[in-house]
Amino acid sequence: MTDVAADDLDAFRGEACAWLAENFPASLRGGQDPTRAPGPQVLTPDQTLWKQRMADKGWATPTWPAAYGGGGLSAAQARALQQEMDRTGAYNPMYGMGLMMLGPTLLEVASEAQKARHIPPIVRGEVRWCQGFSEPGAGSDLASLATRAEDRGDHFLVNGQKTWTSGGQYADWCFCLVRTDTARKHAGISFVLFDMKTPGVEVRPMKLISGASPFCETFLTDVVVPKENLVGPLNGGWDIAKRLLQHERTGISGNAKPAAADVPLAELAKRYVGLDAAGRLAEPDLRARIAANDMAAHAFQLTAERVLKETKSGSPSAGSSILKNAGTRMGQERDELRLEILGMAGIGWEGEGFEDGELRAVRTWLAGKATTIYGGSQEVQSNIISKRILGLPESTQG
Amino acid sequence: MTDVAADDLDAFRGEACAWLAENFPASLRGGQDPTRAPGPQVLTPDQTLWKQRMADKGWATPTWPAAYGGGGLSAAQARALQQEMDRTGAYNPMYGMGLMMLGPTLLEVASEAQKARHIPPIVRGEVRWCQGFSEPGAGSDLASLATRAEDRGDHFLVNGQKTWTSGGQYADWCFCLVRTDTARKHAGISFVLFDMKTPGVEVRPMKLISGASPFCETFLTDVVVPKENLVGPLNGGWDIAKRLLQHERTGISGNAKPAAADVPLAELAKRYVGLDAAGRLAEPDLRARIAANDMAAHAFQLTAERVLKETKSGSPSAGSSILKNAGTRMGQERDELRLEILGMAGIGWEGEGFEDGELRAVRTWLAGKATTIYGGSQEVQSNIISKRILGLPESTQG
Amino acid sequence: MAILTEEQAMLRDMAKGWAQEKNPVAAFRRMRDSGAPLGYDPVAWREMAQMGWAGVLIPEDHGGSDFGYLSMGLLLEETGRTLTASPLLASAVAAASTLRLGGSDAQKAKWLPTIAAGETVATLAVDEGPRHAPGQVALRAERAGDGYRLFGAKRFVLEGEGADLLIVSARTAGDPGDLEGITLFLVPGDAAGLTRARLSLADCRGAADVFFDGVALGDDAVLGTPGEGFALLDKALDRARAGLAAEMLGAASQAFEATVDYLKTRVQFGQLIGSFQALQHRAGRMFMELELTRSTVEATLAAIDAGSPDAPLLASLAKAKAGETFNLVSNEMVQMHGGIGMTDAHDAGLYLKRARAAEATFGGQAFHRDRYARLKGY
Amino acid sequence: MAILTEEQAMLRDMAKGWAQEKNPVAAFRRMRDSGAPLGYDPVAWREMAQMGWAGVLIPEDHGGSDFGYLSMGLLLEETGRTLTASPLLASAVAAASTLRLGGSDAQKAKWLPTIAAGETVATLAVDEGPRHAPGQVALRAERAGDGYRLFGAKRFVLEGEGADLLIVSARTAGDPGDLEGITLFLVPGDAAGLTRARLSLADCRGAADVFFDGVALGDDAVLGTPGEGFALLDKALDRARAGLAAEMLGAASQAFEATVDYLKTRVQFGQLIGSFQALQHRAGRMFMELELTRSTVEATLAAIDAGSPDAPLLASLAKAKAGETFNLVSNEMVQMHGGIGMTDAHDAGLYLKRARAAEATFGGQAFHRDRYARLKGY
Repeated sequence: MTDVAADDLDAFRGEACAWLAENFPASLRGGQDPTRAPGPQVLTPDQTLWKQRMADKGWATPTWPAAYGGGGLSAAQARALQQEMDRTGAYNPMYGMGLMMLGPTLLEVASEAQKARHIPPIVRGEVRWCQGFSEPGAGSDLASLATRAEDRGDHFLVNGQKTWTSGGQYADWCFCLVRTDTARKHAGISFVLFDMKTPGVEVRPMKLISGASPFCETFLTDVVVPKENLVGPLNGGWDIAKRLLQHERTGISGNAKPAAADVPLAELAKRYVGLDAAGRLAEPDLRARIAANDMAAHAFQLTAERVLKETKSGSPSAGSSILKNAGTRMGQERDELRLEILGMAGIGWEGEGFEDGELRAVRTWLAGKATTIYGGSQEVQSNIISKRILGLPESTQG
Repeated sequence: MTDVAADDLDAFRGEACAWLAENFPASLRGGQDPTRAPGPQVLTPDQTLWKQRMADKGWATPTWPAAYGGGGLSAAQARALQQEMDRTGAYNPMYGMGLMMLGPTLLEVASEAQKARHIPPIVRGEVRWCQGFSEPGAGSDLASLATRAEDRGDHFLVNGQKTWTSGGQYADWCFCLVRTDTARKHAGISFVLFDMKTPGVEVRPMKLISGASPFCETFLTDVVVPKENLVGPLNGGWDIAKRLLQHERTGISGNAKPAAADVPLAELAKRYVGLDAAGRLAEPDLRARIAANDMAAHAFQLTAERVLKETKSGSPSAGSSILKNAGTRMGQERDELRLEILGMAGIGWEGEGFEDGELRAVRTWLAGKATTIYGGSQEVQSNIISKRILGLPESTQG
Repeated sequence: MAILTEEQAMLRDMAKGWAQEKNPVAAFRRMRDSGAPLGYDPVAWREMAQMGWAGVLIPEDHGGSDFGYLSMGLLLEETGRTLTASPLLASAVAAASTLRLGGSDAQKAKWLPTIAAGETVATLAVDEGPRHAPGQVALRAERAGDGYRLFGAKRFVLEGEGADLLIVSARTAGDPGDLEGITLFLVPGDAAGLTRARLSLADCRGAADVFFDGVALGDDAVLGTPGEGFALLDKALDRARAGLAAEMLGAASQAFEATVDYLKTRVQFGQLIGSFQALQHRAGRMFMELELTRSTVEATLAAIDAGSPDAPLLASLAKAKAGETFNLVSNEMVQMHGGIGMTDAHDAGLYLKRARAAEATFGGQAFHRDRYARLKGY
Repeated sequence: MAILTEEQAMLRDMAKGWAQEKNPVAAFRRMRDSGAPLGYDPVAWREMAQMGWAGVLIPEDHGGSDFGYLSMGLLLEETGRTLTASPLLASAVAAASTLRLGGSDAQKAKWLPTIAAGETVATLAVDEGPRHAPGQVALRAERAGDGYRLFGAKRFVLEGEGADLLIVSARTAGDPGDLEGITLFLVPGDAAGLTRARLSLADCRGAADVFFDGVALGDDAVLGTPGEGFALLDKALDRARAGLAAEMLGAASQAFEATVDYLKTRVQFGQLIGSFQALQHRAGRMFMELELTRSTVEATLAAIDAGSPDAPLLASLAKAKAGETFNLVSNEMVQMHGGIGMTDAHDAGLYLKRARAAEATFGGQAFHRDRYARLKGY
């Protein structure tokens, strides 16, 4: 699918540059990717065009095999492509769980037929996937999974309830953990795929404290899942899930980076608090804590950069294990400081009397509380660090 | 021994007032109790006189039975006496582990002969006691006690090693836990008393990080302890130790109160940092943290007062369980802030170039690190709160 | 828990019973979901007034019971536990205290009886920006004939949407930031030239911006001495801060208890999560902070009752401590409940939002740290 | 861990081997107990110099290796691990950097070769009070004939007792606190009118107060441009701060590792204490802070090597972060070791004392928070 066969990186870079110049619509240049809203996509003609061209080129999934529509690029070429896209102001129009988590996992463990069927639509951004792992009462603890899949010859009959289904109300397909053996815990779980339009699948959005509903409860009643949709061996779902979750973790600490739209704390404070005669923020107690948070963010960012470099150079990076806790901690502190700066304007909910930025600060703060809970809670991360990295013994008593 | 038989509190108060006026040497008025140095006592003639008079009166141990030389007062009378002493500027010249911990315990559990022998010298401040509980490698965990006492008919032969013997180098007698049954853990421990001059007792002072040596290692080699010195039943020492330790805990959080000689942080900062034009400390970041520590100290003090009131009124006081952790935490923060205020002068060790107050700040900081370790470590206290007060289940795994 | 008189113990038990049984968190949730414009349930408020709660700080000859601040603190603590929204703090504490401390006999006789009966909802209109700064008064009171005309705006006025009486700090001399030259005015809610804009807050309490466009007032509307209003206002604010700290203590206590209960029932990885030592120690930390906070709140209320000169220092201590502790506990409530605590259907989010709103009201932790240090002379 | 060149990796391994095997904490303890007047072991320093460590920041034509700050950071980190006391920071980093940044060809030719050889111990004499304040210069340099005379005192000068060369900030114009009017002087340790008073510090490093009673200097003693010394000094101080942060990172890392080892071997209540989850999470927290600190230290050293304009901001970040982390880790080292950690015979107290001394040197956390905010423009 790619026109580049040679190893010559410079040549590839030139080609990528030329292709982008020709194919990336100038109207989309520079701005943030506008297509990632949680709801259904509504694209402008130029956005549609760009998505189409990237789909044809396979460069939304640059390192995936060309045989399934991917870019077929080497890691070095993919990095060069990203650099060229950054330079051009271009963005990757594809996103979501299919691209980030399921695709890489399927490429590792799925059958040829499954790959041929499911990878190309991911490459082209045509199918939205959701994840059916969590269940009510299970939380971080997937081993107590209760959704059952009964063997009915050519298909499984699935009954149970999933929760925290991210974007379930907009998803086309679901990758799901089901119990296929009740006698064993981890070793009785299988990994299946099903169409969300299958009869018996019902989703109900859950309203969160921030007022948004990014997750659903998903009820499964006599859902027929053809056996061809079992990924990997029967009762082998646990290992697949672990592999898939590794792709998830890296994403969440990225939340620690302020969105471009967010004003830095100090700028916000200059407006709400003002400067003293010496040019310092007029409230020195607040100023010291803003500086402390800026410094924490700076240290976090330097660590993320260091981990990236170390990982690329092939050395093991102990730093990666701390990114999630450090990033989410600092991000939550930042969100709380933002409210403190805003005073009463930091508890506005909606309507007149508040600026958009003020209302967004409140919602961001509330939504951010989830960052220490999902994707491996802060506590689970601490356990992992103390056991896997520091080699401390299993907890037994205290 | 007391001249007051009537219940009339006012009458007693009047009598106490008169007795103090007559007997407390005017030269000692107001100043801090000068007799509590860790080393051997060196008393002025007036201090000796006062000690003698209080010994005769029994009022150093006001509620202990008159039969053993105590004051024989009711709790209400003892409070009135304390108030009169505070008003007069008088102090209690007796102190130490005999008075605070062993005496009350002996009064509860010892034989008549033991009480008759050991209580009067405590009342008169004539015998210094030390505690032989901790052993190397045991720390907070007394159940693994290894010092053995073999039954030799009329005496025990004791061999082993004790550590953290507070004031062991100055003590006359020791109350000590020994193992009299190796087959059982807690139920194999006995509580004995021995003279520190017994052959085979050797003490070696331990130098601490603060440079002081308030504790000793105590080596016991074939030490003969007469059977009459066994307190309570054989193998019943564990319960006695627990009772005794309850008397210890209340004392330590008192360390959170700054000694009268200590300058408040804000006063110290005024000198080392100065004030700005508006009369605030010139370093606002430091100022905010000094205020936070003052507020923590204030909240602690209000809690201590509340607990006292609640306890006196007979209601159970949950607040008492938090005093040690809250007080020691705040005290350690205060000690660290003091160093921060002093800058490089806050790391002086000795000699020229430093003021006495600067050097004391460093030693106080170092010595204070022990407050979260001894008398029930911070972690043990947290376990107690979560299990006994909050009713959380035994820790099992994590 | 402070040592209570028999009267106080009865009051507390009554309040606890009413709040837990008749006005639990579910009642607050219903009020919220109904979009009640006032930010409280008028029926519940009538019940509270009928029990005499609005008159606890009002002298007997003006229809109150004069039970004092420690007693009022018990009511606020118990209703705070269930997040009960009502004008108790704004009207029966903040405004009633200001009138009692600074009002003329005529002013007291006019307003206190209906405040005690819960018929008049009164409030303080203090701040002009989003951050609490009672000395930053720009709202002008201009001399006009025998009286004054007010021009300017007050922001985030508690119960501002429904208040029948507003006690407004206005500038009769000097510039914003000067503590001299501030005068307090009693402004009826229906005064000509007064308009309001309701604010929708995360904690769903009633608040509004209030605009004064030449509101005309007679000399009898002046509360206390003209130009010297700041001292009176500061004293009244301390009473409101102490009351709010009591409410926050109650809310934090219930949030904590709900969390400990959850630790005792929720199973993960085959264990009660309350058996995990790291969570136990964090729970122990919260318990410690709650006990410390209780001491500061009770001492502040008692100091106000005793007329102690320490009351301002203590009020700042209690408000700061309560803010810190309520934030800690409500954050941990969400974290320890995990995903379920993130849902709107669970109460954790309600406590979380209330914590930050209460923190911002009448000065947050940094405001009171600064004030504490100033009062201590450094 | 930064990506190292082959040269750097060799240097690091050499330093690690030497520190752990030839100069472990026990060596520092022996030096301390011997009452070594200089605050370091001259024999060990000679070995370090022979390995070329004193010349890492000095150009090759002046006898150094010019390996750069990242390389010097590796040496400081490894020797910091074992608390090795030496003039490496004061002489080979602080003073050598100042000379290299601001010295004339003649000055460099005169001093750098012997500094690189470890024969000259040089140092910065900056502060005049116990708290780091490089702009608060009162020490006067008066014009006298063809040169200057210095009057005043410097306090807490690192290696001040033994230094052969002092770089002294003096005031040639303006008042204490002004950043203009400061001039740096090269003052030989044996200059007439210079006296010293040795200080005994808790961390047993060499430091002294230095007094200047009319010390006479020629014009050739001026380092850099007269009156504009602060900018040069600040730049040199950032290099010293970065180096000290690297040393602190090393010390904190070893303190942490020793503590984790203890958690894995110490039994209480029939369990390894490392199995207690509350301690595990606290250990995890320390690990996180160490990783964050490492990133800031390495980034700062790399920025200095690259001549990046971010170096001042990063230096403040690294010094503050290292101070915070070293305090946390050394406090936990004592606490987690329990009673044994309180004894002088255990190493925990040595790390604890070093942490506070290093914090106070060249500005603590609050100093650098303030500086960070200033550099960021708020």
